[in-house]
Amino acid sequence: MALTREQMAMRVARELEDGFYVNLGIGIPTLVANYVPEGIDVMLQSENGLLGMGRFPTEAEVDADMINAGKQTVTARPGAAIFDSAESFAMIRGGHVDLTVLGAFEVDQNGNIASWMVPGKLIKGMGGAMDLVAGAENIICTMTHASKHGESKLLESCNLPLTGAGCINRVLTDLAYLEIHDGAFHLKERAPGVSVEEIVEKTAGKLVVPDHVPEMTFE
Amino acid sequence: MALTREQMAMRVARELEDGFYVNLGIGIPTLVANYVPEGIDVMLQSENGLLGMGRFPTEAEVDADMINAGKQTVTARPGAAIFDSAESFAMIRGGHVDLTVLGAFEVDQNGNIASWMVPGKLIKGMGGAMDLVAGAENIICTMTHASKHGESKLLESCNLPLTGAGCINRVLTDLAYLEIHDGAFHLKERAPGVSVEEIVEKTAGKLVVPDHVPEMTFE
Amino acid sequence: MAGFDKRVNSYEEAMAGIESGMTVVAGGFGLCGIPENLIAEIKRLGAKDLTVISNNCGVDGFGLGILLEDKQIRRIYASYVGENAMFEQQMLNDEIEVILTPQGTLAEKMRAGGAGIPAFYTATGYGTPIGDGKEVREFNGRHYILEEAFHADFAIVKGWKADRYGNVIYRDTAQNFNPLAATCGKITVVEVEEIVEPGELKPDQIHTPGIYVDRIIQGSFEKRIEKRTVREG
Amino acid sequence: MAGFDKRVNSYEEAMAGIESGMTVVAGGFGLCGIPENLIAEIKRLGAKDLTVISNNCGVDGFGLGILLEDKQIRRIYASYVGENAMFEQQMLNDEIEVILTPQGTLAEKMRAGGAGIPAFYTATGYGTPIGDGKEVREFNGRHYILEEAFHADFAIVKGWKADRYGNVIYRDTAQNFNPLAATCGKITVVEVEEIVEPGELKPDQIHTPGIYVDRIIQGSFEKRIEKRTVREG
Repeated sequence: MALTREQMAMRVARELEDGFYVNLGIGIPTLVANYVPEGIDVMLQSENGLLGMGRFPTEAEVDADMINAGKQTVTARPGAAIFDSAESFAMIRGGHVDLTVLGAFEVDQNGNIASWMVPGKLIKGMGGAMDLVAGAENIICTMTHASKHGESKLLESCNLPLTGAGCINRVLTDLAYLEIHDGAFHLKERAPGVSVEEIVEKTAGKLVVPDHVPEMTFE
Repeated sequence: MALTREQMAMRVARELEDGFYVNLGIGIPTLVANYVPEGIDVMLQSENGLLGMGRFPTEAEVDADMINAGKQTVTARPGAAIFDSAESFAMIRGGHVDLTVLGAFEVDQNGNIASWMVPGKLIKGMGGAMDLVAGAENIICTMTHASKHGESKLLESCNLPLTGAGCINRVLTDLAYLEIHDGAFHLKERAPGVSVEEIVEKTAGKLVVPDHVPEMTFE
Repeated sequence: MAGFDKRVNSYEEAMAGIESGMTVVAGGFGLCGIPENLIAEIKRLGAKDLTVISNNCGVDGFGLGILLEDKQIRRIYASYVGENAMFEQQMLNDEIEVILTPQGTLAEKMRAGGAGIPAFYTATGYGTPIGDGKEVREFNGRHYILEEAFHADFAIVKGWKADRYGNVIYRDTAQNFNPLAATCGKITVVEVEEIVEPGELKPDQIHTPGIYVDRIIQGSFEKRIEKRTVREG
Repeated sequence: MAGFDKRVNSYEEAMAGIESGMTVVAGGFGLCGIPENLIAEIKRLGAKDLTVISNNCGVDGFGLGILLEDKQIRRIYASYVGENAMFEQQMLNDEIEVILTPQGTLAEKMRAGGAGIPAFYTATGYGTPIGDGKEVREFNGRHYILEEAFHADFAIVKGWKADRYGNVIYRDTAQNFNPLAATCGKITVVEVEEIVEPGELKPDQIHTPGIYVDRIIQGSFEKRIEKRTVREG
């Protein structure tokens, strides 16, 4: 069975380490915050200028001056820092964020990512995504493995205009967890009940499959 | 009579305008602060990160954390701002300082300035001088017109290594006030009792002398 | 003290000198920390053919979105412009030119403009359409593209508190692009919620030193919230 | 919470890992805001052949000057080094290499290193010996030179207050180069006068966000004054 959005978030959350500064993109990445493992503390960076994003506010706490990069009202946790956009991207561009999680339309075997525009469709902009992928050493892409029509999104070479070149090293899809290096996807784990054959079939890029591919487990 | 250091400072101070942000170098430029004309308020920028430098502290006010670019203990005036060195030079480099006053060994008819090193002598460094001359639109050099041996310091072309190229447009010496443009010094005023002939003799660079050269007056 | 008293008494005075064809850089992220009254004044004054530099372009009927109603914006540099039906329409009709600029690059280009840095290298956008036509250079085995600084005729900024010298502090995430926009305008106008006496703001806690600021005005603000998201109290 | 608790219990722990041949960037201007105990610990640990990036090099017997006594510094990037007899001697003997760097360029190179900007253009130094061998480029009719970013193995920083997450504020002009140095070290060590609880520092008033900081230690400071200048009280 393909992973649910929640399971994808749970799986990504296992990559968190105690003391990580983490930037979570919109969508599934945002859900990761709900599954931070016990005993681990991470600090969430929001690129509009907040390090140490807290919970959503109560009705009484809502403050128009306190939002996250998704423009949602949020709170700051004790020990948070707030700064301007140049400082925020200095952190990001300078490689100080330990882990970035973001969605993608396509990734390819060389670590290229396309996530911001589909030609012919209206282009709304890249926001901070290009800065994030160019700045982080450590990025996990979350995405569906293939389109609704079964077309692979893990490609030999991205078809869509890139968000960043050669910058993605890990991908979590609804079917598998993979690493990217040496010009290939390396299959590391598969979703519960998903066969290696299905993954092979739905991966258009070069895929390296080890003898044993462990199945993810969820409680 | 050549101007005294105090008279040089007084003359420079007449170039101040109400609301000017001003950076004063070490030496005679520092004295300018003592002669700010009545009814005019200027804000002194100190490049170590202080905008709105105040008076020297009393014995009781002395604070090791509050110094100026000359490393002297100072105070901040009400409404001062304090910031880091990158911000301080962003202001300077970005052309936000209205007037910079600094000393020089030599200037030339093309607005080049040499003020930081004499080959063969020990080089102590340029501090912020290169940033200041490259950043300000409006610089006044204060200097003696000639060396003790009578050698002109207002040259056709600087002999010493430059601090900045083509950046000086006004010079106040102990003998004269001059502007620099179009590849020449333009004599604007002379010190009380100093003859045009003496200035001509002591200026090695191209000098444009108008028919009438007013004499400076000091109360 | 007149020389450093930057207060103006009306929004008309605050935006005096804005003309058609000018470039305006604006602070704000989404609808957070936007100079909403200064924008409204630009609408009222009717300057057209503007080039706007701002992370977003407001929403229909609020923020920079209101400048679309009379087609006052000819060109915009922004990282994300997708909250606005009128904007989409004008973009599709080619009535507005959009130069999409990565958010961090946008911020850094504003800072560079204020700081006298004409250009800088960044990895952001290398290998993407954003890098097309830009110089590429390698440093330590990595590729970077050259980005040039922004300069604007007017900077419009929303602060929290300011003194009359133009020293400004921002509140929480309403800071965002505001201090950067403040540095790169020929004329920088800041509207704030409160004007305090010089000395009330602690010198080492000021976000925007007054040297960047030309005009200060105290206003009242709607502070519209784009995505009110709450948890159970 | 262990993950973000950056406090260490001794100066030995604070400077653990410093080795001969490393590059150290230090905050401070003259003797103001210098990480005096971290410098003393480098002396005690005896690492040699260091490259130091700092605006100044202390004085005889205090600040970075004490690292000259055992010839621990091989190379220094600084804007002004003239307060120190031992320094002059070592410079004349060619025992120390001095790369004079304009003060603003020095600050910007630190910031660039922390911010992932590999290089930037500046007018500072164009046409002077500082520009020799550097690329010159014209933007809008003016000449600029290309300057590359600084990176250091260790950054040593003096703050005023910090929380255990490493959020730091500086006091008055002791700020100077400290927040910039803090961004460009692989390991950034901050010594402060007081460690407070997370939440005690107002988030929008923090100068150095904890993300840049690896180790925090509370110390006591001599804060020597270089030029005590007073007026009649």
